[in-house]
Amino acid sequence: MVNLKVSISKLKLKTPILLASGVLGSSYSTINRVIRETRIGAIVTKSFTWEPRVGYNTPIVAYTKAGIVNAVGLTNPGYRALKEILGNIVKNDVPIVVSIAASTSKEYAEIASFAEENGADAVELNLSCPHVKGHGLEIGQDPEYVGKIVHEVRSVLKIPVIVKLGLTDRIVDSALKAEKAGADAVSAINSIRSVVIDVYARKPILSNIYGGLSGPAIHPIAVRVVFDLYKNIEIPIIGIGGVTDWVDAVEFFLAGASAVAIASVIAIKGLKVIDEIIKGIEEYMDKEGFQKISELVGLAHGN
Amino acid sequence: MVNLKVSISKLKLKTPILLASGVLGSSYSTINRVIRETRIGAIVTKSFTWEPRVGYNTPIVAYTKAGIVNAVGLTNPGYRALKEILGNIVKNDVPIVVSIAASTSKEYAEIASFAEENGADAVELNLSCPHVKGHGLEIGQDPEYVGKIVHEVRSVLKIPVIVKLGLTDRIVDSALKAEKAGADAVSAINSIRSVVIDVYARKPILSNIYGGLSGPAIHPIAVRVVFDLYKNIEIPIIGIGGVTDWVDAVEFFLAGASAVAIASVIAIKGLKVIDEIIKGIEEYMDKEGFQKISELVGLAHGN
Amino acid sequence: MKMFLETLKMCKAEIVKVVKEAEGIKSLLLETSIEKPIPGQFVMVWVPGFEEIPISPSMYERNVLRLTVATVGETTRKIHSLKPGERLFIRGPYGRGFNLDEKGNFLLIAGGYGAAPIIYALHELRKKGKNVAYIIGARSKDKLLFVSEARKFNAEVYIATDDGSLGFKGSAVEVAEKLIAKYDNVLACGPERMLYKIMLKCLELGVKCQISIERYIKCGIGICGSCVLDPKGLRVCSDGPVFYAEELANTEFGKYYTYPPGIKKPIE
Amino acid sequence: MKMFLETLKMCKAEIVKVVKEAEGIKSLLLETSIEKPIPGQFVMVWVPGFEEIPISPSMYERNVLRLTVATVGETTRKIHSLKPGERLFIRGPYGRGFNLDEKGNFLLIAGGYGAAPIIYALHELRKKGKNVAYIIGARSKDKLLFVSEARKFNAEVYIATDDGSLGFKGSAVEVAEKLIAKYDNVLACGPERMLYKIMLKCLELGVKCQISIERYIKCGIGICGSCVLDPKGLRVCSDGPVFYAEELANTEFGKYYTYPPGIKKPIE
Ligand SMILES: Cc1cc2nc3c(=O)[nH]c(=O)nc-3n(C[C@H](O)[C@H](O)[C@H](O)COP(=O)(O)OP(=O)(O)OC[C@H]3O[C@@H](n4cnc5c(N)ncnc54)[C@H](O)[C@@H]3O)c2cc1C
Ligand SMILES: Cc1cc2nc3c(=O)[nH]c(=O)nc-3n(C[C@H](O)[C@H](O)[C@H](O)COP(=O)(O)OP(=O)(O)OC[C@H]3O[C@@H](n4cnc5c(N)ncnc54)[C@H](O)[C@@H]3O)c2cc1C
Ligand SMILES: Cc1cc2nc3c(=O)[nH]c(=O)nc-3n(C[C@H](O)[C@H](O)[C@H](O)COP(=O)(O)O)c2cc1C
Ligand SMILES: Cc1cc2nc3c(=O)[nH]c(=O)nc-3n(C[C@H](O)[C@H](O)[C@H](O)COP(=O)(O)O)c2cc1C
Ligand code: FES
Ligand code: FES
Repeated sequence: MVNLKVSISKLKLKTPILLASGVLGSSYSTINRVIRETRIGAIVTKSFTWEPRVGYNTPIVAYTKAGIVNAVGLTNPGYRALKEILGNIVKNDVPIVVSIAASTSKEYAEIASFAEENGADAVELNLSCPHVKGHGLEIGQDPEYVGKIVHEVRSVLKIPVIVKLGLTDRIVDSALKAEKAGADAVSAINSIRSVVIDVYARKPILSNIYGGLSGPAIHPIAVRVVFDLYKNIEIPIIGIGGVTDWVDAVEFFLAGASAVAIASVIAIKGLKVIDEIIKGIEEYMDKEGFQKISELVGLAHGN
Repeated sequence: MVNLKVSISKLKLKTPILLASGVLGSSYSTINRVIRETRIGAIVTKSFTWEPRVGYNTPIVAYTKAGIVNAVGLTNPGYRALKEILGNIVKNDVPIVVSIAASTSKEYAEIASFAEENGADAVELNLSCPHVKGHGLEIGQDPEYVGKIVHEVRSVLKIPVIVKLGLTDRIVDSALKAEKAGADAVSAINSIRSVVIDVYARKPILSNIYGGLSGPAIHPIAVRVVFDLYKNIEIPIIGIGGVTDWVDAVEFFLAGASAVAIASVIAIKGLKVIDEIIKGIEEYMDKEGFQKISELVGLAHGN
Repeated sequence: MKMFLETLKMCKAEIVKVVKEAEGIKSLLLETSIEKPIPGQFVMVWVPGFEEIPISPSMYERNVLRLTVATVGETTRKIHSLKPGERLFIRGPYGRGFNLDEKGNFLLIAGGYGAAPIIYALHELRKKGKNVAYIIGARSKDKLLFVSEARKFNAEVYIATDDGSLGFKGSAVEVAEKLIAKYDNVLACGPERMLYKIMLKCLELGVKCQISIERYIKCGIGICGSCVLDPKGLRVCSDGPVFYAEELANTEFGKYYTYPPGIKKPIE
Repeated sequence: MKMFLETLKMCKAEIVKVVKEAEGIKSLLLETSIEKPIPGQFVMVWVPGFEEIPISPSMYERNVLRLTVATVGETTRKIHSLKPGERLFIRGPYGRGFNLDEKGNFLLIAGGYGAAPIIYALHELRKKGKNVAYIIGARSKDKLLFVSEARKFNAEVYIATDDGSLGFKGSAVEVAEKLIAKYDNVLACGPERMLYKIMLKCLELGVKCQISIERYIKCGIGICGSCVLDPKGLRVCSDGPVFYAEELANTEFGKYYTYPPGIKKPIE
């Protein structure tokens, strides 16, 4: 029998698929719906910031041949709303990870504490938003700063601290610093900074000009990052980027991810894709003779 | 009447489409063929190194949903072969740009001089190969070093010096340093470091493990880079990355590229794609009322 | 090479004709290559330099799409200023439209620019040979939409004006409440207050009722979370905008409206 | 969602049977989902941990692909060691195969493992009802390939062995040179020396001649430049591997072989 359970630090997931931050994770009602309708292993909320954010004006999404470019702009009701949101999530076996995007280590720590007090099972520090100034990528590019934030959050929290990193030159260094500062897991990657221009409008489509590329386009890059991280860090890795089917998910496990999170594919295939991916992994493991996800993790590193 | 001519520094191109380095540019015979069979504006050769390089063992290419990951390994006969290769290229109106990948600024300068002596119309310094140690990306990540190499090459050369940069955190800084050191143009981007793992083989497909992602996947990232470069530098930009049709090419012009280079699309659509793209640009300009490519360049930056 | 998520692609749309339908309401006829929408589906309409907004087409015939737009704010005002030959940009169609294959006859109820998807549904229902009645309400006679168009398609037409300048003096809801029991299906679109009452009536009478509703739509493809209906977690852009009355029952619909950052405003 | 450059995708292929064809030559029957190749096209075969090499299938029937492989070096030796139930990985088919729609009868000439695409072409030509003769040459009797298979398909068979252990004592070329004039078409695959002579003869006699040739193939999709034929710049992997004699005339073919970094070695 195939066992799909995985542990990410203290989190127990019934399946290895997480809902990545940003999609269907801003209100309790959609979170409850995903829990009710799918076999999701854990849910990462939309990133919460100190103040409420309306987000950018439309257009906030743009087409590319191989992915979506989005600049939602961290729309969220501000971290104080977490009390009500977490309070309205039905009790169940799906851990809720609260994602946080802040601009100082102090904000990260305060929001994290607030999330913990209100029932979050873990926090994910978004250090990699590709299109919001002061809330993202610049932080993840600076390994020292990553270490400082993780240290500060870790020292005030009991629940696991996950660090979400984006594609930068020094992502491995940032992960190492995060690990050293006590991070319990690393998520990688976020969407990749991009621009889409319409040739007839002759303007960037997004009102914010810059957005983050997600979807199939970024998958091989994300696999590379996970592969590199696995060679260098000991803590679990959550692979994110361009998963559209079970093959992509298994590829992440083989590269070194202990679990996989998905976002954009929901826009193409709907919520049902979650169970399709899980079923595909199950069948693959069954046919190929694997009992536990952990047997797959990092397998591509051997000879 | 639409005029497709563009100038990149002293180079005069009859059309704004270049053959990017790496595809069909390692032997005189394929270069002659492209010149003979298409309306190509200029040809950038495969990158030449100091010593001959056999390249990596196969597999050297891997499938992804939205692009090709390659690790050819800079296969080339060494820069001394340029004499024979350049000597065998038919005289014509298509400038030949010799691409160089070296490991020291001295090597870059020597190979560049040799290329110039043997008839190259320009050189392109490949500072961004994503999968060959000491011949690439690490160089482009370090703006100071980029400046030093360009300075050294520029000081011994008469023909234009183009600098090819890849996706790094500080690509704009590197371009600025290159410009300051006398570079005549910047090409961006190279393929992006990636890994592809086969879920049944449970191994990375490429013998070199790491390869460079090219094709549609990277286009929106490349457009972003060109957009950023245009805001910051004055010298012409050659847009590269994921162009598969005329729309992608026009998008690059609007983002700020003075010309566009293509590589992977040749694998999908064959050589005929070059003329299809050129024809598409021509028709677009005609219908939309543009006479010269330069009218399009950077147009997406206005309001 | 087939592409990823084709409906996210921006299509240019050239204005071939502009028609003033009523005070503050214009129809634009657009030549565009998007797929034929199902009545009740919407498209995202972008005027470069302005916002991208959801609009439910009021007609589609062979590459010509009609959008009927009320001026509400900056973007809709800009759209009203566009002339034939000018362009706007469209993606879609998105979401779940009206199910026109339900059995029996149809009562169509429209308030304000809600008449847009309703008149388009009327076209398509009549093409299928279905029996259709059209109730249109407005403040006054000059604000009524698509009355002659509905007649041209041989639908029974009921008119309600607040000021009694034409037809029944009062609201479309009042007219509707008397007629609903005679029909197998109700399709409705308009102000939420009105829709809510129709929903209740249909639930009470057990008449199949499909309602096209509005929430703040930003992405249109189900991933940004701005259009969510609490507490069921329904996304108006992709689970809707057309819902059956049963789906809307026991939700925020008719009671409050959740604006993007999660701010709730009561429906007046 | 249709994907990009589908033929670049690695397909697993399970070995269902291994057949020893001759000394140093084995056929593998593989269950795989790649498209049916045209005879003369090739696939890239990867044994993880070893290299990926080009092989021209010798048969295809309903998801079963046959590869006939001669041991030459490390990868081919490894392939010979594989057992039924084991896997290898395949992508393709690639390149331009034989044009089997040419008019008239066909003379098929094979040397060594060059018999692989030739016997596959023979199958398909016979299925089209074409008149076919098969010349197979080898060092000795026990190295001959597909003799009985060719007979089963009712082809005329001519045998040549260097040591005269069966059929004509001498080379396949000698046999061929006498027969070519009687045929409308020649298809040939084998050692370059042999192919070159056949090409010259066909050009001399004006017989349509298609030759499958070898160069160092690394990417298989026309972008790495390792398989190029000077001075015409033909890529064996995508413009070939099958060429008409006219295309090969006045190229390096038959004279020298350009190995990847551009090193030329004469053809012995
Ligand atoms: C599914 C759907 C179909 C619609 N079909 C039509 C139609 O056929 N004809 C028509 O005239 N109008 C239609 N609307 C309403 C239309 O989208 C708004 O009137 C328009 O967005 C107002 O934009 P503005 O910039 O002019 O006004 P603003 O000044 O930006 O806003 C005025 C008010 O319009 C509403 N609004 C603004 N932006 C949005 C948005 N992105 N999504 C939803 N509501 C918004 C809000 O209530 C806001 O307070 C539809 C709305 C939805 C959700
Ligand atoms: C289009 C084509 C079709 C072929 N079809 C068949 C076939 O049906 N059956 C068969 O047995 N062989 C076939 N070959 C030859 C086969 O690819 C080589 O024998 C094989 O690559 C040798 O690999 P190796 O690792 O065992 O030997 P190595 O020790 O790597 O090389 C031995 C020699 O084989 C040749 N070779 C090696 N790698 C390649 C390569 N990637 N491309 C071309 N030649 C190479 C070179 O001449 C080399 O010197 C074909 C070759 C081509 C180009
Ligand atoms: C619409 C949208 C909104 C997102 N918002 C967030 C966010 O708030 N915080 C965050 O860490 N990542 C956010 N992401 C990034 C995703 O979590 C994920 O890292 C990225 O999309 C790559 O995964 P995918 O290819 O499966 O979409 C968002 C992505 C999308 C598409
Ligand atoms: C097979 C292959 C070989 C390449 N070799 C080189 C090279 O030698 N030097 C170089 O600067 N870029 C090389 N490139 C990168 C291309 O020039 C180009 O930057 C990249 O492929 C993105 O463009 P594309 O998406 O149009 O392919 C190579 C790309 C491919 C696909
Ligand atoms: S508008 Fe984005 S989810 Fe509905
Ligand atoms: S093998 Fe790469 S071009 Fe032919």
